Amino acid sequence: MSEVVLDPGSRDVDARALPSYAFGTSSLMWWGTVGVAAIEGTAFALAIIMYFYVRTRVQTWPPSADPPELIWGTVNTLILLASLIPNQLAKKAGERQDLRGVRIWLCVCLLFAIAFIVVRGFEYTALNVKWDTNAYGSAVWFLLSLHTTHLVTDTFDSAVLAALFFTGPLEGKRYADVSENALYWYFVVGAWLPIYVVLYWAPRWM
Amino acid sequence: MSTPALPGSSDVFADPARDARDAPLPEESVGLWGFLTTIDHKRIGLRFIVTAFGFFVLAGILALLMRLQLAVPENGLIGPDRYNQIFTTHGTTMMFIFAVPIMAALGVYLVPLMLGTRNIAFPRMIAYAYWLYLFGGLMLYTAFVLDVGPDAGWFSYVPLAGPQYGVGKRSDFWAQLITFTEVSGLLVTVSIITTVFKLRAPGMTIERIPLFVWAQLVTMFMTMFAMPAVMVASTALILDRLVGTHFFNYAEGGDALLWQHLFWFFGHPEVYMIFVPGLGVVSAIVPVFARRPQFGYPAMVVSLIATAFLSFGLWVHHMFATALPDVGKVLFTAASMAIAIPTAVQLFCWTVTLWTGKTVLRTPLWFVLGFFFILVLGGLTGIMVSSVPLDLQLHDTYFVVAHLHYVLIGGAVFPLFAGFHYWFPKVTGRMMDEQLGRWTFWLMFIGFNVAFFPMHILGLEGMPRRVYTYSAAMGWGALNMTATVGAIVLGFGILLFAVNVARSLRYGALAGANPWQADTLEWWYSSPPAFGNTHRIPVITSRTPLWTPGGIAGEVRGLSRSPPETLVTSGLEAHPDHRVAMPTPTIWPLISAIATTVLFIGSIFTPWAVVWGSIPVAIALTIWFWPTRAEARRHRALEKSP
Amino acid sequence: MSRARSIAAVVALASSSRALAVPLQDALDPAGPQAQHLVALWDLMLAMSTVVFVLLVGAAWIAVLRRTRREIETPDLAHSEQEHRRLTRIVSAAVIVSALGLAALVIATIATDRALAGLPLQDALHIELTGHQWWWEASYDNADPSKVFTTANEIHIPVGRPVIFSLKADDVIHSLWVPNLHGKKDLIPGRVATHTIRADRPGIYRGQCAEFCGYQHAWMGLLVVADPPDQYAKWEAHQRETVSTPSDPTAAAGQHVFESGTCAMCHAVQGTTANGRHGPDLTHVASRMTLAAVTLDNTPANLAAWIEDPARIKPGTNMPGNNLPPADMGALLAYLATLK
Amino acid sequence: MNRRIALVAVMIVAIAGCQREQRNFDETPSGATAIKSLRMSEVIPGAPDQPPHVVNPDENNAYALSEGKRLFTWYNCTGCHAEGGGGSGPALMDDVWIYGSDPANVFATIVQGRPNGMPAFGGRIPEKEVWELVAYVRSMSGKASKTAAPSRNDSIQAKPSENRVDPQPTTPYGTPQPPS
Repeated sequence: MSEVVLDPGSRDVDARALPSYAFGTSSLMWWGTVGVAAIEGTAFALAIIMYFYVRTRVQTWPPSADPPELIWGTVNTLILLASLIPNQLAKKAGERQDLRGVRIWLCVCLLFAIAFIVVRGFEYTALNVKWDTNAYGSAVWFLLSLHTTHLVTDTFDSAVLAALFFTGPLEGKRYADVSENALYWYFVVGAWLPIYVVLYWAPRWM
Repeated sequence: MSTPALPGSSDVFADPARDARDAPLPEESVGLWGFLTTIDHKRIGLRFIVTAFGFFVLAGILALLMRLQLAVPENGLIGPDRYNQIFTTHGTTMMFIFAVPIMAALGVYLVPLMLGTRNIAFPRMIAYAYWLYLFGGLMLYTAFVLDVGPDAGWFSYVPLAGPQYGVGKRSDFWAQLITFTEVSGLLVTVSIITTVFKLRAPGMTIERIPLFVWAQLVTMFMTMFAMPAVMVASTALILDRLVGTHFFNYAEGGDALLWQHLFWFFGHPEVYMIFVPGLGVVSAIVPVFARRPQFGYPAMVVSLIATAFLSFGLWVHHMFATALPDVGKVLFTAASMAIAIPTAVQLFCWTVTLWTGKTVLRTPLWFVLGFFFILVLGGLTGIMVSSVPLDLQLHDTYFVVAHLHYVLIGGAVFPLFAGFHYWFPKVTGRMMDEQLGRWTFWLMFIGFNVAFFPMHILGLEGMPRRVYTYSAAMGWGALNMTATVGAIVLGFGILLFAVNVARSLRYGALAGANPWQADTLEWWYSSPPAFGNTHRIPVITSRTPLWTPGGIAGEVRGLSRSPPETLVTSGLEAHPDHRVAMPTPTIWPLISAIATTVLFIGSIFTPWAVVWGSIPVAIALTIWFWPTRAEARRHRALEKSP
Repeated sequence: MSRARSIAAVVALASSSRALAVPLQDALDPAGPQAQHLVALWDLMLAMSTVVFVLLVGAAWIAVLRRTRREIETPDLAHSEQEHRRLTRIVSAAVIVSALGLAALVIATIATDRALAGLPLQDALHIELTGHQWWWEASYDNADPSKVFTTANEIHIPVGRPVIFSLKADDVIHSLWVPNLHGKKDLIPGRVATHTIRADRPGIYRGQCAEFCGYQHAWMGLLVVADPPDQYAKWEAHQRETVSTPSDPTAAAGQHVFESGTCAMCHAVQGTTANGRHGPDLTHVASRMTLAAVTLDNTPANLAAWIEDPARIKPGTNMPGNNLPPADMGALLAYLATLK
Repeated sequence: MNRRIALVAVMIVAIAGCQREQRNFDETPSGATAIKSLRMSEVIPGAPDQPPHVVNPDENNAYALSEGKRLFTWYNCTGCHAEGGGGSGPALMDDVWIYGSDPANVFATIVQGRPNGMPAFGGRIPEKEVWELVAYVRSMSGKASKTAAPSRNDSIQAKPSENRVDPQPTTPYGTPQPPS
């Protein structure tokens, strides 16, 4: 299987004719976002595994604490699912490179994100356990805080991107950034769903 | 457009067309400001390597101190408290600050060159990763000098490193160092994976990627899924110590073994993250000195991938002595033995390549021979400790100390020194001295074996790990003295290497572009390659572009020089997709790294540092992201919508 | 035969000056069935590994050294299909042989595992071993609670009878390892592990903590003394006896120093008011061969130096220094000497 | 020139920082002067003089504080003071000090004992360990620096650990307590 030389003759490439930015899997930023999401997804998975490991150490669950109140967690999950719509519309507007559309939907996404953070504040008050009560409390607070960190950082990212779209200076590839930022929001939502089930329903079912 | 001179022929050295092609692009500033703001993957990669080698020397000195203390029984040279800090800092430095980062740094420097692109993906993030890594290492050694160094072992088992028995701030410095090196390591992984998939020269399809790049790619995927485990573990440890969580407090529902599971789930892939790049370096060197393409390329690639998957399935072999159920442990014996097969496959392929080639013996190949000898011995002792019952006798004894040094120094340091001697001409433009290289090899080879082989016997004779002294009645004195003498000889070998480097920088023979007449693309550029590596990205038609006639069948024209652009190609077939502008040099990665360092170190002393510390970090990152008007205008000038 | 093996396995560097009276701590010199199984597995692994090592490294080094060229010649890219197929067959054969060898080792491991677990346990002696920072507390269980007694750092066991340790840790992780009898087992706080051994040959077997546990991990030794059954029964009966006030006046004064000073705050002597739980039980300290977890031989001079300033001998130990006036120290030593 | 000053300043801070971590295993500070300096009454005949201020060598030393915490349980102080909340003995975590909160006062209380049941540990606990206990007892009400104070124990969580307790003012015994 010696190396076969492809068709000889000049195979020069004229890069001038190629676009200067791209959407989806051909853009570098897509790979960067998915790479970071894979890393943090592993961290979320390990935090959930830690929660169930701690479960194996005690008989009654949750140990000497009531399960977290359902109200705020469920409200937040609904807000998060609802936020998928403006997120998708922002992504589409970005891919259409529609400046007005991007501005509107990025702001709507921002409102949802801020609402989610506010409700998250109430969630913390309704956990019925403190982080230093026992290992269960530590695992619950660790899981929720890990997600909150991602939520806050992504909200800040989106806010900076939205501000950029109002003040400029703009260029073509910023629209690609909008679609990748939407991708990361999908990850934040995707990560929340298993955590929601683990935090709020696992204590009731186990 | 004349096709470039046929590689492999003698006049490839004096190629005026190539020299013009490699004239440096503008945008590269010099002096201190240039040093602090550079985004050239070669400058950052080189300082990564030099810094990691600096920490290697520091940790080596600590190792010599340990050997001096253990040279004679009941020695009073170093007390237990200081000795615990020394062996912990030695282990932590070698694993977290030397081995993993220097292998990633090799990738940062060489992968873009081997792929034929102009720069690494996300170069500013790589600059940020380097500064964070540097500040983490400095923090550890400042703590060590101030007698606040970590003292619970490089794996920092709980409860000894826990809130009750880990007194003071020592274990906090360890846990925070993990955060530094992990953030830096993970950012490098994202960058190298994106580079390998998206920035390859046109025509470099999946099966034309050099084996060194495959090894780096596999290592980065392992890093990506292994490091989060130790980040979760070290974060849980620092929370236990500072804000009173109970992850590892058995009285409140936690468990000491939770730490071991989390740590070793990362720990074992980590030693493969150190070892697999070593395999990549050997795969780069063997075909060049055998003067023939590497035999069994597909088998080698599959073996690398198999090693990566298997490495996640055998972490429990570090915990055979704990009270885990035995039936589970036997599974881990089988997995631990199975991982020897992919490495064996690569060993056979190298041997066959060397057997059927017109082999020429230079210093890099000497180190590869040392690698064969030491790694095979280390791999066989590894098979011994992977057997559950036998590990009950060998675990946590000097037998394991011997095993880990055989596979790490044999599997990573010897290939690394082979790589240093091999790529030194490309990095500096001058050859290293062959005679000094031979002496370096034999001093290191003999010193290593004299130092570490006796430890197998000490382990069998009952000497446990991490003891600051031992009783004279045990009869271990002679073997320990031998080990100390060996360690000193190994130290002289590494010192001689440093002398060789210093000497060759000024007096080394001029190397030209391809002194070894190698096959991979990094030997196509001038030595050292200019900023941006080349104007015209090559079009590849074979796995050994510089050997196969017509291997470089064309060039990519039309990429702007200011702002410098590079070509993005598709993942599998490397068809040209679009061009992207490289970022301009900027100071903000350094400032963001300083802000992050303040946040990390502050959070050791007060949890509130996380809150107020994150504000300067957010500001620095925002300014780093925010495009300047001039930059946007220049990009819009070259813009073309998809 | 095993002593010869350990010398054959190593270049004869082991200093021959090791006094025979010195307790053994050597995995290649089995004194019980468990260590015997492990040495058998070790021999198999060593033999196979040596063969594989010689073959592999020999092939690799010969491949290079047999015919090295002087100059870097032009690479030859034309390797015939036929040669490629031949090399593929060679490599595949080598891989298959390696896989078979590894499979054999896995089978040998499982066999050894089953043999270790198969130790007959009837009429076993139960000992509850608790690891403390830097000493071992052994309490011999018994159906009749009045017959339970506690000792430290020196564990006598009857030859031929299995011993089941239940392992607990009081502070950090330790690891019980007596290489002549069996492999090691960790003592983890919050968990209870079991470890079964049996000595088939009388002797003094030294062990050491094998999991890093802090400042004095290096000096956390223990002795397992395998006595013939009758000698063991005498020892056991003696351990159950409590002590009464010694008749000799200096020893009696020493008892007063012991109970009115700092000693009674941590140590216990059964039968006296001293009932401290955090230090080793000293009821029969004089009958033990060593002091401070097999660090010092049990001589009056060592005992005096240890009581005076333990931190000079074992820096970081939890026992504080006691600068007693000479008269009190003399009396105390006399009293401790009576605690046979 | 100012860079050198800054460098020296950093070194001083760093050296001071590391005092908290020193492990002096066998140093035995003398306690006799502490007891001599004590007076039970504010009223003094003749010219008033200032008793020598006694400094506890282990005041902010992390190792000594953690040893103090171990000895607090080993010597069964928890028997009467519980985990610091008090039981038959007074509480040690609050701001009320019956016999004074200075290191010398606490040292004397431990060595001499106090009426209503506090045993005299003089001669029973070596002085070095008494100083460690003094440092720990003061840290229970937040008087030790937070970076040196011990963290939680690997046992049932009875109270927030000393490194999470905010410093309490010292109100002498007998001052009317606000109705809590």
